[in-house]
Amino acid sequence: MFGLKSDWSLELPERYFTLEDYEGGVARWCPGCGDLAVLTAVQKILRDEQQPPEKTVCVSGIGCSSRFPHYMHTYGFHGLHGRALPVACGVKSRRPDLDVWVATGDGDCCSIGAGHWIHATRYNMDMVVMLFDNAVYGLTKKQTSPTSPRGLKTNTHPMGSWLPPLDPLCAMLGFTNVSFVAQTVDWNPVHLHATLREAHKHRGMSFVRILQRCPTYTAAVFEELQRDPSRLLLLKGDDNVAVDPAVMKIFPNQAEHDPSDIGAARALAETGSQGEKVPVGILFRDASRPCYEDFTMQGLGISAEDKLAGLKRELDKFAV
Amino acid sequence: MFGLKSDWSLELPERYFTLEDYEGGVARWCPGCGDLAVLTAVQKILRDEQQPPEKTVCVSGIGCSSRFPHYMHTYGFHGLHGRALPVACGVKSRRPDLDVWVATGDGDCCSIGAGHWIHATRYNMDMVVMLFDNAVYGLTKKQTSPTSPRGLKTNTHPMGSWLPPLDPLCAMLGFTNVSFVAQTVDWNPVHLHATLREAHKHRGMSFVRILQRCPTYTAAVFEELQRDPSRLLLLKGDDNVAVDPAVMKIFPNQAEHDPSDIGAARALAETGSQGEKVPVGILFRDASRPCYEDFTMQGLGISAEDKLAGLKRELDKFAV
Amino acid sequence: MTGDTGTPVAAPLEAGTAVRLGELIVEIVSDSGEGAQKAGQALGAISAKMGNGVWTVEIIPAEIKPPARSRAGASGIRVRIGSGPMTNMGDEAGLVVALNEQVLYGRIEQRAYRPGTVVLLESKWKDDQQELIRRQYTEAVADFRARGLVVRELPLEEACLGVTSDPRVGKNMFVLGMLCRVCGRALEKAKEEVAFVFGRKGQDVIERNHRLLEAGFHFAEENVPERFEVPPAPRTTDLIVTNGNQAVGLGVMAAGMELVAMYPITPATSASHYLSGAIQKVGGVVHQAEDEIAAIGFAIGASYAGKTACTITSGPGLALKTEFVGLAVMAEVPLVIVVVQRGGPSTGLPTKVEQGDLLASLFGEPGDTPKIVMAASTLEECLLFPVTARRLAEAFRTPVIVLTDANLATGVAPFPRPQVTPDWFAPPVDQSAWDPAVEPFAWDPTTGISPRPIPGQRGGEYVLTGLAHTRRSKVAYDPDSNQRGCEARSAKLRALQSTLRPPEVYGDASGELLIVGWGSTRGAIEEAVDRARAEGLSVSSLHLRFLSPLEPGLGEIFARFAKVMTIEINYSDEPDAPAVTDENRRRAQLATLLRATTLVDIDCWSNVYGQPLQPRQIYAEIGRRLERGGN
Amino acid sequence: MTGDTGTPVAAPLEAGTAVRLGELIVEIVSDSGEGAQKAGQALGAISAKMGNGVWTVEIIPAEIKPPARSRAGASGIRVRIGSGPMTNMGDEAGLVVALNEQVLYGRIEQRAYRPGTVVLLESKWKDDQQELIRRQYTEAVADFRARGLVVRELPLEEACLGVTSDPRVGKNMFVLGMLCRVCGRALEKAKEEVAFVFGRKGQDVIERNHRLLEAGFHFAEENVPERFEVPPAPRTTDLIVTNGNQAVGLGVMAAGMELVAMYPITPATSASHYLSGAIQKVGGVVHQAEDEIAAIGFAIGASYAGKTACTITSGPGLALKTEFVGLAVMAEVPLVIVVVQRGGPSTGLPTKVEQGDLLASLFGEPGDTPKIVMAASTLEECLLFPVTARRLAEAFRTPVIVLTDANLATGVAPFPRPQVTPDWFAPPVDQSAWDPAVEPFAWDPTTGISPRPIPGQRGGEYVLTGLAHTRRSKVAYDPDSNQRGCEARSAKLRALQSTLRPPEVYGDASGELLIVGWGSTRGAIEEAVDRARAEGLSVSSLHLRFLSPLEPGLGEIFARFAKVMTIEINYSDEPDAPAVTDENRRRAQLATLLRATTLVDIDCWSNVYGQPLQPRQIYAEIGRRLERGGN
Ligand SMILES: Cc1ncc(C[n+]2csc(CCOP(=O)(O)OP(=O)(O)O)c2C)c(N)n1
Ligand SMILES: Cc1ncc(C[n+]2csc(CCOP(=O)(O)OP(=O)(O)O)c2C)c(N)n1
Ligand code: SF4
Ligand code: SF4
Ligand SMILES: [Mg+2]
Ligand SMILES: [Mg+2]
Repeated sequence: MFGLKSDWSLELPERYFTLEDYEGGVARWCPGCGDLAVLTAVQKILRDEQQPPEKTVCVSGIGCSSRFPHYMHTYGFHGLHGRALPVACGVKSRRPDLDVWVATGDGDCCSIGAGHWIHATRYNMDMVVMLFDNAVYGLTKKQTSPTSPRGLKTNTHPMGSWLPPLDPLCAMLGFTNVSFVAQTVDWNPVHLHATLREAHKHRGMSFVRILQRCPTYTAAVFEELQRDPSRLLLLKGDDNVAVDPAVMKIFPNQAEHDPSDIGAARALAETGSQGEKVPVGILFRDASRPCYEDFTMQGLGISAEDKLAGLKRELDKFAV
Repeated sequence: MFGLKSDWSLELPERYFTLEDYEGGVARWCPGCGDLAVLTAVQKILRDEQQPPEKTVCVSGIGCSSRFPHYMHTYGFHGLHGRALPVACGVKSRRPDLDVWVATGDGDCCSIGAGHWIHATRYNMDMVVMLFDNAVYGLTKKQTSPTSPRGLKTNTHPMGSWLPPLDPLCAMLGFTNVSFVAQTVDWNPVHLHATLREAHKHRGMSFVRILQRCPTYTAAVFEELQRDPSRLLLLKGDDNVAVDPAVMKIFPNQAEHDPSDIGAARALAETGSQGEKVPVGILFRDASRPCYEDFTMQGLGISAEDKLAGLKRELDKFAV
Repeated sequence: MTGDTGTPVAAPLEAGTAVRLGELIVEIVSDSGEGAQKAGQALGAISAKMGNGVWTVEIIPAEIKPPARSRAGASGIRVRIGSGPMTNMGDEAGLVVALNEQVLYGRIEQRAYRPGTVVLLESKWKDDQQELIRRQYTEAVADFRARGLVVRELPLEEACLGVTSDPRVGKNMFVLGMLCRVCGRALEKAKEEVAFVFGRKGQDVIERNHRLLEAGFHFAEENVPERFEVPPAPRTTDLIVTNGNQAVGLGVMAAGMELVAMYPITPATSASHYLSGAIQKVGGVVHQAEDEIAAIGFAIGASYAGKTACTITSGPGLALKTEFVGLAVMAEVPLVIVVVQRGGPSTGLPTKVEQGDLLASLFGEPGDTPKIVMAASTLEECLLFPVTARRLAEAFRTPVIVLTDANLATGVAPFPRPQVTPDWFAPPVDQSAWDPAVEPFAWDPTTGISPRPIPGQRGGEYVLTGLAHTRRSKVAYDPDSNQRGCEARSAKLRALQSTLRPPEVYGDASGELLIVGWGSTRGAIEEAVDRARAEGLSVSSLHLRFLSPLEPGLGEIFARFAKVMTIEINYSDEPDAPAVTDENRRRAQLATLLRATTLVDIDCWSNVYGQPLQPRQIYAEIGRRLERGGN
Repeated sequence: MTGDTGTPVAAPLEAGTAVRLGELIVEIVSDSGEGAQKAGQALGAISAKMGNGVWTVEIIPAEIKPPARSRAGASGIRVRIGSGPMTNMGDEAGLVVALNEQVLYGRIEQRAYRPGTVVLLESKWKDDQQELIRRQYTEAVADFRARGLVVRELPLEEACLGVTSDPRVGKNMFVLGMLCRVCGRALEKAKEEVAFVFGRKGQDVIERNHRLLEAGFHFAEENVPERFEVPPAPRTTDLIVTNGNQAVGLGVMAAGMELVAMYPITPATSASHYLSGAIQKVGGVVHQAEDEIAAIGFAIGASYAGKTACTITSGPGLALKTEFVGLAVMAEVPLVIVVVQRGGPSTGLPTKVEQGDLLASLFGEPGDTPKIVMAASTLEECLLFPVTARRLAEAFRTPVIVLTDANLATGVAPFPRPQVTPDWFAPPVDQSAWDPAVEPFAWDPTTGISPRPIPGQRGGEYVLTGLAHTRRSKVAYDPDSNQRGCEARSAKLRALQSTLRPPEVYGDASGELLIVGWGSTRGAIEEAVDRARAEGLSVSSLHLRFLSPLEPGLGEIFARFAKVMTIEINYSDEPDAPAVTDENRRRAQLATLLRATTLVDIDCWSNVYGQPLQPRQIYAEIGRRLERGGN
């Protein structure tokens, strides 16, 4: 496939990976921070799928959540604030063999990185994008983020944030070539794990917004949601996230949802954006959308002789 | 209102403005370029509304369409590629008395400026944003733009552009706090004028995507649409763009559409994005959405004495 | 700078009379959340009110909630108390209260102490349930003593228990009480301060804290043999106490700027935090933009519309603003850009200090982009420079970069209260008619300055552009216009320079060694120079406030010294490092700039440890340089 | 550089024998869309095939479709033909075909001609229907003559009518035929070239064009008295003909880079255009990103994953990439950044030349960001430097900036065909196991170099970060790591410099005046030096290819000359401008850099007219400087 011969070596001895093989040192988030649950979920998925650590690349921007790669024992790229997606796409562009995970915050993705977010969605390269949405700038100590609820008192809006919060799901569902949009919550490890697993299975950019608790700065925002699960709406159905009945019981509100229906997905997102019936599960999935690596991989791994011949033909065109 | 006293002078003598009062020298677009029609339409609207030229500011980025301010005899800001919106918002932030028009291209707005586009929509400041969508980079001589149709042969995609085109309407309708979205075509001056007039009347960010002919680089893209008006869908209704019956007759396809229905608006945009029944008219309008200048104007024009007193109180807090 | 800086803190004495000192540096270190900062701030405030010079700086861990008892988690405060004004955080501390031994290690790594430093150490860990902790503690105490620290093991938590049921909450006030006794601060003053700080929380809280203060004071009487005294100096002017970022915020307001557009970034953000809560009182607003590019674009839009605005950022943000800075220079948009420098390059050391953005400020933009660059060297200048910068920005129709750094941003000290008058404020936007005969870029041939039409001014309609343009602001297709525009913009720096005075030399006007500095290092450099001069060394210093244009007369001043060197907090190759030669050595940023301008062989001493320079280090370097002699 | 550059083009002679010249500069100017460029390219190709040296450059108006008959709309081509290799566009043209008089004015404004230049002018405007045009034409012809131009008014369109029914389409080939006669080019060669160029369009088209060629040739025989001859020189090597951007594209492919990430920007885009159509043939791809930030981010991602990539841009794009360049330096990601410089600052003069991005390339990023910066000075170097740059980027694990400019980008000339061997290509990505004992930043203490693990390499897992980090790439909280990292990155420049040779002086190794240049001005400077030396002036020149690190030995070389000055296309204050002093003068960019490094009092001569420097201007400046003497 794509003549990968010269660049890849074969996987030699049989290896079996345990959870520890993916652990990269003690995570230094605050006690109770939702980021930790996501870390654990991803490590489990990699273990379950026996993904070699060296074939996995975690890419992030800057923020509390963007420390994610440091706590994984895989390759990682902890780059610039807002720029996780271009880097991740670049990694994938000529290395389709690598399994790419992106960790990005609500500021990182939806504020400074918003332009890349639209376009990475359009490129739809095969990777999982985890939006750690804690509705605040954590690392820089409590400034308003685009997803901060109106009235949230922050250091930049001591009288309460003024603008209506950006809804990442509504936005995603308007971006061209969107292929996978899901939402989950950090405090339900089963649903979180199952959602990320579906995201990982999907070919294309799988966008998962994770409602992530930040007990340090936005405790109130999520406490309420967590206390009152009736504010959530569990999406279910053959094509949706499957969790076991015990977990399903936690959700008083449930709805059948077919992720191939973008109109329905938008309607769900719209209602959720009003703070009611916040949907959890897969809102949209379309595996048929083009993936940009099918373009960027062209000529991957051609031999040096073929390169040389191609170059000579090209130089001939300019010969006097 | 807002104590504008110290910053504003009164309008003294009665003035009557003619079209020429808004004309800023010979426009240097290619013959047949759709930009010219937009220029004329805007000049007419200003004349009709007797808007003083010195109270009008046209802000743009870089591109053929971004030359717009140079051809107006008003204040203008021809800034950086992709950055028209932040500048325009800054102008408005403390000068609500100025009438702000933004001219931006599909590259300017939807590619390099995409992050600002999302956020300016969210700020929803009172201005008209005209997206000159010619589906190509004009000024730099024919590169693929985000809105280029698949397969368009450009200098950066000589075998045809590969990605599906970004649909600015679908995107806008997913952005938080969107308050006005319309579409029109440069080759129907009546509809163009009427749409822009509605946009100008609306308080908030009025986004108008103008399908704009670029005979030099994308002649084929628009010729077809222009030749076959049945590919368009005229939106009509009490709350929509009103044009006279002679003009309406040109559109074989028409539909009643209530711009307050965002779900319907999204459905129309979605169909249009497939290249069928491309809607023209107002897709969405909601005059009740918050405008950020109501926040940024705080304390506008307070007197020097009040400033001094405020500052003294503030210094007292730090006194030893 | 202080009356008595030559005297380092005395080694601890036997109990009895207090040791009189010219200055004393006290630290309180703990896990985060233990209230050390509140206690230290109170100590600083009390001292300032007693008439002492004070410099306070918080010790903030890089992480938000680091694990307890970790070295990297050391949190707390340093308070430097002196008889005269204090301009920097000083050398090693003389006294430290540490609530566990690990955080003390964190500070030892930062070189905060020296042999002889008195450590008042919480001793409860000795009997901790966990064996590991008990062992860590015991080993550490032995190690501390081996390092020459004077350790007093004290059961602080236990001692609090008599007064409060939850010692973790009250311990900081107990510590403050102890310090009042040990540092010779009046207990009454401390009570007043506590009453003021906790005023809103009600009488109960105040009283509990008063009891803790007293308990701490008496505990120290009985258990701590050391006692110090730092006599105050008489104060003549009204003072205010702020950190550098608050000072910047006050300066922005005092300049009458109505718009601050920013994107959060450490260590600049706290200036915006302060402004977000305050600026509406003087009729302004803080806009938190979606990114740094939008922030400067928004500010430029507001300025174009007549409201000189400012944007506040740090290195990575400055990098993103590069293109817009170029536009502001080219299209002559007044703008104040405050850059609170942090450790770099790249994301670097976000909470640490560096002076690494000088050359980027001067030369960061493609093409020729003359702009004004100033650097604040004191907290007072943090307040005053935004005011000056706004005036210069408008007078010269150009962006002005004001550099400060993490050291100033977090340092707290009293300084003279500014006597603001209404002419400090930006005047109201001119909306009178404009004479259309006056072009929008009617460059004065000598100064390059041109008056600026503001939207709303009838007859002044023009289109600003970043393209090469004529005096009429028309896009220029001819070859000459670009040259003319560049000349005009360059002339502005010349014109400004001609209004500046040569900088004053600190110390003798000639001699063996001249140290040139800029920015936050001033206090430390001058202190070191004082110390060296007191020992008869022939050294003077010079501190630059303008970096672009440079202050005039430098060449002449430099010529009067045998050696000239810069001292900076940014990178330079060590002259003695392997394979470094005079030819290939990469020098510190100001040194590079001054060499190009003056052709004087200017040496440099600099590093990027992320720490403010201590007077003692500079003093030692002066000695080394003078010894080495020659060049 | 040419065998005979001392001889300027002779003034026109009476008809009869052809004048033998060492070189001849021909221009064709017209409204855009009249095919002037095609004709000129053919003239260049014919000349190259005849063995002449050739430099061709297109004249492109700033607007896409400027109005007809407008000065700013002048479109066309300049072809410089010489006996030896041609390295630049030369001085004023000796011969010009102008299809209307207004576009000729456009070029006169650009100082393209001199008294004596022969103008073959379309005369149809004399009888135009519009009175305005008739008047414009007549007045212009008189004016041209008054300026000393030798104007031949020729009814070109009418003459074409005999051969073609649509002269606007065929006139360019008619002009080519004329020029073959006037410039002594063989008609047969022209026919071959035309047959080749129009090959795909069928025999009919070819024949029509052949008829036009012949008609033009005969028309000139009868109507143009001038005839020139530029004898060819024997050619030894295989040659290719490209412009600088195509050369960059070929270089990127010859380097084996698989990924080019770009965002369109003049004048860099055409390199990407070329690559977009070609790179897939060597197994690569061009990614057009959503903006410049994303472009460099994408390239950095690919490079992190083992595929050394490149990004191509111009000034405003470089400004946007600033933050990512800093990351690439800090985290040591190999990357090639080609910057095709244009007029600045800001949007500036997008289609015009400047060398204004030197200091931004060196110092643009906050913090210390040592990186390699090279500048191509010839078309051949445009091809070779990306190859070198990729190697250096990988060997030193750092970004490398390759500077070219609009002058090189648009210049077309033959140069030796590179003999590419497979070792020019990037090797396949190493996926063998990594020894986990080797840290991801195992900095060599002397060179700063460390081997780099690539994703997929088992045992090499690490997390790249832009924060200060340890050798293990762990976020560093201690003060030392940052200093150590900075030292290692700085050492790399030292290590590279130690492998470079001192640059060669062009001309005598010592003397009165040394001119130092960099980038595209090399050909013009060396031509001017030749001319001056031929007249006995004591002048030499030196051209720098490496700007960071600088090539070694400069101080020593400079010391051998009484005066050293740089010549650059960027801004500097004129030394004689009002109020400019030696102290306040703002100097050109290379001069600033070299003064800081060598402390030699380096003068400069530079401007920002957006035009390539002409040998004659430089020659004149040499004269002035030597006359002025002293300093
Ligand atoms: C260019 C740049 N601008 C600003 C910053 C400062 N900064 C670091 S993280 C951050 C926001 C973090 O918020 P979010 O992305 O929501 O992540 P969280 O910390 O909440 O997980 C900011 C503004 C930076 N590092 N770089
Ligand atoms: C930072 C920067 N990048 C790139 C460019 C080059 N550039 C100028 S206009 C343009 C795109 C124009 O396309 P569009 O916005 O669609 O406007 P149009 O010309 O089609 O009206 C580009 C890439 C620039 N001027 N600045
Ligand atoms: S500040 Fe919030 S998001 Fe950051 S680590 Fe702490 S809890 Fe988590
Ligand atoms: S290139 Fe296209 S968009 Fe630009 S001026 Fe010409 S027709 Fe208009
Ligand atoms: Mg967040
Ligand atoms: Mg366009």
